[in-house]
Amino acid sequence: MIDVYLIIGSFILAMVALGLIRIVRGPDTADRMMAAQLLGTGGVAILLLFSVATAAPSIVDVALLLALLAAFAAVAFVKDVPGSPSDISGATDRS
Amino acid sequence: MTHVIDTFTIVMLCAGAFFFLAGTVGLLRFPDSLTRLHALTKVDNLGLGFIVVGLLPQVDGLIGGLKLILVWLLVQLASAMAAQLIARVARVERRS
Amino acid sequence: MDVATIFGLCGSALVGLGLYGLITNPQPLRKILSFNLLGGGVFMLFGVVARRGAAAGLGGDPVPQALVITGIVVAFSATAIAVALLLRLYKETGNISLSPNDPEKADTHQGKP
Amino acid sequence: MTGAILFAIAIAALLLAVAVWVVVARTAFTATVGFIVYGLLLALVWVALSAVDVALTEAAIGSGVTGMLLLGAAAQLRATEANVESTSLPLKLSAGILCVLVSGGLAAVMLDPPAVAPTLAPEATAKLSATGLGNPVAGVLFAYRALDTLLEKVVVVLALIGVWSLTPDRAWGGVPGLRLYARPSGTLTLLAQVLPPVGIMLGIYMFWTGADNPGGAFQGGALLAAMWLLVMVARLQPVPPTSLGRLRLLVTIGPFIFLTIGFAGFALAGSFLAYPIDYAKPLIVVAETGLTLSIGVTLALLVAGPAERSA
Repeated sequence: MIDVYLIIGSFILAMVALGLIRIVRGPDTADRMMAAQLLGTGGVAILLLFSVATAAPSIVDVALLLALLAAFAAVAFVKDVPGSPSDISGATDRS
Repeated sequence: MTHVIDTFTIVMLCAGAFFFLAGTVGLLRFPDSLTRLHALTKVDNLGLGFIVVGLLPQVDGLIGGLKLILVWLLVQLASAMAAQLIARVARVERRS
Repeated sequence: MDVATIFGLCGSALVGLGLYGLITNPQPLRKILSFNLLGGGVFMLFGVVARRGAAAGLGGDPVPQALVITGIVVAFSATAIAVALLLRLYKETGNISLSPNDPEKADTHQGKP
Repeated sequence: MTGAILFAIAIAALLLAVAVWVVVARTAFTATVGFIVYGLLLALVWVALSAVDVALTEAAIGSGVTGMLLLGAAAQLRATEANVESTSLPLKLSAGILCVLVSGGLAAVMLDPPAVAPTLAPEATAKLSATGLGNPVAGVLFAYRALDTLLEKVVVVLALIGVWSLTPDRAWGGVPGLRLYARPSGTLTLLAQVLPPVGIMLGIYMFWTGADNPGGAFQGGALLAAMWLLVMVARLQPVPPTSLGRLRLLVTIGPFIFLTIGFAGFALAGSFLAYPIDYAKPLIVVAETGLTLSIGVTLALLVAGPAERSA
């Protein structure tokens, strides 16, 4: 049963790795963000599988942390996207 | 009894893995950003959802199960918000 | 071939890659990124040593693990200082080159009152 | 355990591919995105190496504060990328040879481990019960190597002093130049309202469970830092001026409490940072409470950077 979890985990990792091609190829920033989002979700799934496979419930905490910070990373990302309406330049808008 | 539970887990995990496959294929093959976003959100709710459902009978204790569900809910929240932000970026990029 | 050895080899390769990026990338921000790649590789080697030292019912030796946690904190602090220095240099001179005989840098200096 | 080997090989290969991409990517912005991905994969590696405490730290820092710090820097330096001369081929070649040698040397050491792996695990667990802690890593951090941990927290504060010392004279004591959303959308505002309560709860849980399970002050603090940054970036709370007294108190209170407990050790237990035997755990928890707060505030301020305009 342990091998089943790890093999499914490896499969999800492979899928995520393929999705990462979108980060390299783009073409748009939105596509890169999606690949990063896929990686975040895939990472959470892999951690949950790992937690059950190794009977280590504390790994679920890592998954919780990752799920929470994935949204934070998306915010940081959009903030600095070139040319998006959120992109502020220099000290023009600091009121 | 454990055989039945294990079979259920394996079926659910395979279903989850299938949605990861579908999401990746969609992300790579769909023609534009918004359709790719559609594929991605299926991974977030169904892919991870099936995996959580599959793992639920394998964790012991109520707290462990609740934590798994909490992880899934958190990903739902985060992915719904992130999808909005991504769609906004995609719209801006399409215009420019 | 066990899990620890695989990550040992991966960590070794990461150290080399980070070092290469640190030497060859001309932009300071890219050098900071490469330095952090290198650091990640070194931490991973610590993790491998910890994993091999698994004993007393633990999955790994807690001493190297604690060292790595301290290391990650210090690496972040150093990165934050490096980034702040870089941004200040850019705001001061309009340039990020550290080379003393960079013609563009001389230009920006003359351009300023 | 063929599954574990398969998984290890898959993740190692992916990690190397991402690292190559960080080095060769065309723009600093995409390289930074690659670096965040690298951090996330590292967290998976730490789980595979049974170092869950380290995995938590890497996930909390890598996807949180480091990402925002580096993405912000890359965005501000975008204009400088066009006019950099590339490195000459001979330099690239010689650097490549050097790096292959370094990697090869390390790999040779890794492939030839000592017959009996050195370990301090038995020593670390032997006296753990005396501290009242269940997590051996927390035991190492707060009992056996408490001085290192104290110095590490001081380093974080010193780093903040270093960053603040880069403030231009006219802006001293002013507001840091954290890049904010010019016009926060409804989605962002909602996210910044819903996520922090969950994040703060998880941060406190991280610190509390750290005594017996993987977790601790640093992981909790890093999470608190991310939540505070989220609220500021979405303009729900103003970025505080660096001269604010309460802010400086929060930055220093953790190291101060830890140091006080350290000196009290002279009187109560005979040496610096020694804990009286019956009060070890309560004292460690008090120190960790202060440190969690201080780390959260300090990490967020490190990302916010030096003051840029007067208050």
